Amino acid sequence: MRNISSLLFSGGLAFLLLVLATQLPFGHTSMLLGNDILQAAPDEVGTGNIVAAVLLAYRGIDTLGELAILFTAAASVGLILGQRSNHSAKRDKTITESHFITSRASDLMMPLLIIVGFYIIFYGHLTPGGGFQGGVILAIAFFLPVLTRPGTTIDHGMITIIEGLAGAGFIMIGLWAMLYGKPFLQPFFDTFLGNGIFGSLWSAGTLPLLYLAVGLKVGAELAGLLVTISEAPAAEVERT
Amino acid sequence: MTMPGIEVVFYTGAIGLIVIGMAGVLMVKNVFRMLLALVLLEAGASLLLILSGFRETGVAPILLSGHAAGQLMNDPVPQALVLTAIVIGVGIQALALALILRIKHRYHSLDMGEIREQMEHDIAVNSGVVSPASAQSPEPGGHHHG
Amino acid sequence: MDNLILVVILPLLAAFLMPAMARTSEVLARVTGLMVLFISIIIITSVWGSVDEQAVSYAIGGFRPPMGIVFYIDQLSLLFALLIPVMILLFWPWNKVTHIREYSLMMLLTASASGLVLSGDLFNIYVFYELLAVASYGLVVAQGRAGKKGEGAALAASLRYLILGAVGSVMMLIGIAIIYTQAGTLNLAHLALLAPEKLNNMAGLSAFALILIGVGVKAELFPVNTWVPEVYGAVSTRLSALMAGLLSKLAVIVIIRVLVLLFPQPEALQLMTILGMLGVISGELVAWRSRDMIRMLSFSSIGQLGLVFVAFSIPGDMGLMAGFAVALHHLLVKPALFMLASGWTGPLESLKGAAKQSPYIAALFVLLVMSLLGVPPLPGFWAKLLIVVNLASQAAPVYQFALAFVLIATVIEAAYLYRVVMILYHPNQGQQASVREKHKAFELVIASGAAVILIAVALQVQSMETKLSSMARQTGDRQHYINTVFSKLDLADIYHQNKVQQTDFRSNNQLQGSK
Amino acid sequence: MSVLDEVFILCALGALVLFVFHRIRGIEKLAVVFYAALLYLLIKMSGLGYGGEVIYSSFSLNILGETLQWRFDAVSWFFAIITVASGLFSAVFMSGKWGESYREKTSNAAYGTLQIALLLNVNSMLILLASGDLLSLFIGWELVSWASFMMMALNPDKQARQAAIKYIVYAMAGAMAFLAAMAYVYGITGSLQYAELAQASAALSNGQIILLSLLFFTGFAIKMGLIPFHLWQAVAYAETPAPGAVFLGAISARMGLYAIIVVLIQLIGLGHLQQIHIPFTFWNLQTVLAWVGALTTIIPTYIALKQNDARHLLAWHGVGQGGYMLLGLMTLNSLGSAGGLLHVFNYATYQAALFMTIGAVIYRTGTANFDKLGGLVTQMPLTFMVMVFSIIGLAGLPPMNGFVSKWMVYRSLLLDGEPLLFVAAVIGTLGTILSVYKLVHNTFLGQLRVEHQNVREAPLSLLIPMLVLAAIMFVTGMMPGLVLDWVASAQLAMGLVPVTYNLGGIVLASGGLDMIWITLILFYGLGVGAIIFYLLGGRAKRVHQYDNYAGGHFLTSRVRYHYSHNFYAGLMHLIGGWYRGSFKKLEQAIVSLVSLLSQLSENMYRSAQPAMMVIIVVVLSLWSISGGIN
Repeated sequence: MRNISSLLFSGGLAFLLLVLATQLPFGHTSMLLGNDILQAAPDEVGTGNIVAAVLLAYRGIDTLGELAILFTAAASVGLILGQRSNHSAKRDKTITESHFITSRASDLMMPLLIIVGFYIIFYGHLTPGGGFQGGVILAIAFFLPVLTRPGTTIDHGMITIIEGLAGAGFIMIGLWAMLYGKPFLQPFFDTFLGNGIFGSLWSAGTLPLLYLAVGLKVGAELAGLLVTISEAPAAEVERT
Repeated sequence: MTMPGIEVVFYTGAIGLIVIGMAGVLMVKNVFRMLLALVLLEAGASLLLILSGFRETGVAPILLSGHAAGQLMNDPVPQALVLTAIVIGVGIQALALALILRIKHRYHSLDMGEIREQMEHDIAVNSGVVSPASAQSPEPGGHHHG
Repeated sequence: MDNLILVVILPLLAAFLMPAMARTSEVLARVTGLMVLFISIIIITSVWGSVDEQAVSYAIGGFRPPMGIVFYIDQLSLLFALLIPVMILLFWPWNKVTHIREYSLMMLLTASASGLVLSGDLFNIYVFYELLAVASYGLVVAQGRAGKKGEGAALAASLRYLILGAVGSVMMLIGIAIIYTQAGTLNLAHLALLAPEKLNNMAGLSAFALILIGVGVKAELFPVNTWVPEVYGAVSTRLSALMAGLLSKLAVIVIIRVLVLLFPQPEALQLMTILGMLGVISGELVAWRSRDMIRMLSFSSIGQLGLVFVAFSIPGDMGLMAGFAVALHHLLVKPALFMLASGWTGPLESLKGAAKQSPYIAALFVLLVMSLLGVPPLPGFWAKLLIVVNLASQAAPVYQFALAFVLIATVIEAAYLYRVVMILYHPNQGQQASVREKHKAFELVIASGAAVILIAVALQVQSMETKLSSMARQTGDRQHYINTVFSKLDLADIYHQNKVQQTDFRSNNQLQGSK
Repeated sequence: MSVLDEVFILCALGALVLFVFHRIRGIEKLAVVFYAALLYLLIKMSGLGYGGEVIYSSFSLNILGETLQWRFDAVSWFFAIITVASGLFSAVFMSGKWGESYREKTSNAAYGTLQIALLLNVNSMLILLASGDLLSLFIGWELVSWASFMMMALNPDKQARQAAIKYIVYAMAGAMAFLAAMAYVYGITGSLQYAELAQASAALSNGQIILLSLLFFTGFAIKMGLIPFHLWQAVAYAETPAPGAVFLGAISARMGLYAIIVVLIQLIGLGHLQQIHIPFTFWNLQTVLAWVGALTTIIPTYIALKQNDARHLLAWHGVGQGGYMLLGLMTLNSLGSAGGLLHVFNYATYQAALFMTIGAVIYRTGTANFDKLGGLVTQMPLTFMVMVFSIIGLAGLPPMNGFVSKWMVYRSLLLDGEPLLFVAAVIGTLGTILSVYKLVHNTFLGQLRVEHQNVREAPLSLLIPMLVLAAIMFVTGMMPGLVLDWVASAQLAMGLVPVTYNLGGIVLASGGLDMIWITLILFYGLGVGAIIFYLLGGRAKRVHQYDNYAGGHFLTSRVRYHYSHNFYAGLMHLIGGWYRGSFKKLEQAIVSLVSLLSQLSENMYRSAQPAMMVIIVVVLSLWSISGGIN
């Protein structure tokens, strides 16, 4: 009965959304905001990647909020699972040794991943990529050993400090602008960074710094999340 | 709308994802599967959001990639929004996963109905309406599968 | 005025740094949160006088409004921006066992709540709303009843809350996608400008319905409020008080902002009326059956929020004013009641003779309950009167039904609340009187403070009315919002660009006003 | 500052002083002084009772664009003087021995609370009576409800507490009906002023008038305990401590009548009540209300007949007497409405006296249960005398004042050509006579019970107010013109033609009433009888109380016999089948309905799949949107 009504309502939703969609100007949107930004961004912000300009400059506070959400989720997961860290020691005995190939491969991959991650972060304002993508790669780089060599742990204290400082860094850069009497998070060019040349690494004012903060923060949060969940008392999860 | 373009495929896909996700959330009993359905649902919504900046002839909004001068770019705003939405989704999913792990540990079940019943009992005990003696739930750790 | 953004930024900064700080100095980390809250309160009080009839906007990053995100500061947002740190401070988890991450979550809650009321951008609101949601999921788990017996309940309630909330936020996201597809912008002022042309159609209404359902989860809107009894039953009363008192109102404020600026259609209001009145009646009916105080208060809170929605759904400034009155009244009374309930756990029958044991607390309870019911001359009466009188002056039949529902629900409310009062004043002591928990000092302080404010408002009802009506007028004035966010130059530019005839829009606005 | 301001200031001061010092002995004296002072202020305003100008208070409040104001006109003053006098009598009653014993049984604080409750009742009623617009009327209304609730909740008895809860739910329902009506008025006129409503009511459509009147009337009828809302009142009033019962019984429920006068008669207007026909029936609004009054005189009175507790019997009567007042008022002619209003005054005197006698009996014997009483006439002769006076009044027999008001109502019904209503009223009176006989017989007549042999007459502090009340009953019965002055002024303020009267009674073209003559003739007849009796030798034989027999058996003084249980067995055999408890069943049905709905909602909250709710709402609202616009 419940399934039937669920299907009925889902079908209804599908139908209504389709009806709705036919009325929307998909593919021919007015793009009021988009056009403005496309025109203004190269001069105002100076990034090659306009998505990055939107993400960090025009909607910087969104990104800050998003980092905060990630941080919140990580903190909550820490609260939920962290209380049982004594179980992780017990767990280790039950799991077999790591395999040679996987562990060596992960050793080889790690520096590469770190380099790629930082590259993507630093060139985020010029090419597709950025702090989020790079941050995820960094997280993977540090999480890989945990997967391939059971028993390895990552220092949670380190993660806490990195995520804290990276998040604080993002905000500090924003507050820095306020010190000069400018609005919060304004990407400003005329202090010690200089304006930079459009298209080069040192351009777009404080944006690369912001992306670095984002990358580190995302990396630390994700690594923390993955490690915490992997350390959870998995033995008690049903294995049938 | 004269002729349905490629966007029809896209938004049908988005709506399909939404509806499949929704049906999944409604119909499955296992909370982990419910979470997976939620992921689908969010994917559908993200797709719908990014479609709102879609232009039939548009290119990626990156200035240095050597597009022809006159080419229109896609709207960069929804792309930024979707990035945000995805990260938010990841955070929520991670939190849900952690909760599910702990609930499994605590209640020895992933069935939403059973979890609800045990939760209601626990709440009743909390508020003192039911005495703890009449506990239906097995003590934590006192019950092992396999 | 520019410093006002700090009330969002500083708590975030503190939240990020607190876990790291705790590694060096635990005490410092604990004090930081309080300091930030005090600073926030000081900042807001320092700008308090400067926002009256004329609202102010603040462009983050210094970008021109439709492109960048703006914060919009008017009487409403400033009032809530002040209430947030004050309430968080009142319900701050002082005890030593609190995990440092929980303080961090409280700070995130503060930041997101402040951002939510100040933000003038649709997607930014979504982000802050999500932050608020995630922080409250975290707090629910963390603040599961101290007795470890209830830990499982907190986990399960949190998960169920999370799933409902996540589905809700997806709905909201879909709504935002529809709006963006239609109007191509996210700035509320810009959308308000375009709304009569772009959103006054089926797609716009659907978007509103979706946003209403999404944000309604937090606002305890019927029927996405099934989490309420579960969560309030599982967490400490401190958090219940915060969630029922403050967070639900924030969600309501968001809905009202969006509704006033973006959706002028009467259907949108009527949808809200229907959901609101169903919430009122269902909440009060279940509260009538409840066997313990917390559950009773949870359902009563659902009912009261339904009343808030009914009030806000009345078209025009009077509706807004009624809504503010009920919402603020509930914000004052419900946390205080939750505080009193924390000492009165167990089945209601076990509270027999509690008044003899603690006459002052029982008297407080009676006062709060009378105001909740709307007994003159307490403030609750004026709030209810505003609703009732304005509902009756609406022509649409749905408002007449809502009126009947509200009145019937009040009778039911009186029945169960007075049953409790009679139990409290029972001449015989119940069996569990001796083992009853004692009220903590801060709980009594909060409840007494609420009672004092109630009486003060009752004495100053005329000046309160002036303040509320000025707030309502400002909130309801779309043109004012638009003019505040865009400078005159920008506005001319935008009119030109969007080929919206300025005169056309004016006439639209006048239509809006005369409705 | 007007006298009304002084009244309010005194009320506030009294409440404050009493609240601060309520635990202190001697507070009762202060309370008596307070009521006396209040009475003095009212007497200062007595110009109102003789056609004086309306007195305004200088307090006012501007809110929601409304001006709240307070004023006294002749109607308010008429009700106020009864209120304050009842308060004074109750206060005197509880100031002496009764208060001491109450203190001993409970505590100083409890006694103080009772005093506070009484004072709040008086104050809130004065605020209600002074209201000058619908909003202040509503505020006063609510205050009165909560004050009476406080009074009722004082009795720790389980039944009393249940009655109090029932009362508050009824009262809230009534208040909500009132509020709805008020909101509706606001919706139509955009104002809550009396004048605006009076002006607008001329232009209202019939449907609107019917709806408005029904809502208002429901609200007021609940307070008055009119059919079908009569179930709450009697138990709630009966179970309050004796002075509370005296006060509540005497005047509290009449606030409903006051509100009916103000709103239905003064504002909505007589013309409307008479002209508007209820659709699909051959009745107009006036007839409907009159029949509600008539039924209220009958049903609760016959319920009273079955009561086995003196307080409950009296309280049920109170409900029934309210019906007479409404019936009189709803004749809408000068004679009948004067009768209705006069009945308010008269009823207050004898109901207060009756509750006091029962209070005295309880004070001495500890019970008001008929099965445990009897034969007290030898022990408490003065109390007995007061009760006899009062029941003569209650039954509407000369020479007491009850006769005058009832005569006026009957007479006007006959003159109006309403034989059915007249018969209904007579049936009601029949029930009254039967049950007051039961009351006096079961309490005071018959053989004294063994355990009551040492019972003495009620103490002086209890007797004095009773005797004064009895005197008032007699004097106003003989000279109803004293009160008819006030009634006529009130009628004038209501917009009715005042009744023509003189000191002795009513002047009518078709035969008036002169109580002075009637009383004189009565005494003349008694005197003649006595003279004849003593001329014939005056032979009398004293019979001891136990020296009687029943059913042919001579009883000894050891076996006491008093026929009180199942008193009207024969009558009940005839009419017992009519007691079906239909209203009780209706009430239970409503409670069950609410409980069912509540269970359904709870199940919905419990078992609802959260996501299911989301999708249901989304789909339904999208559906309605697409249907609504396309």
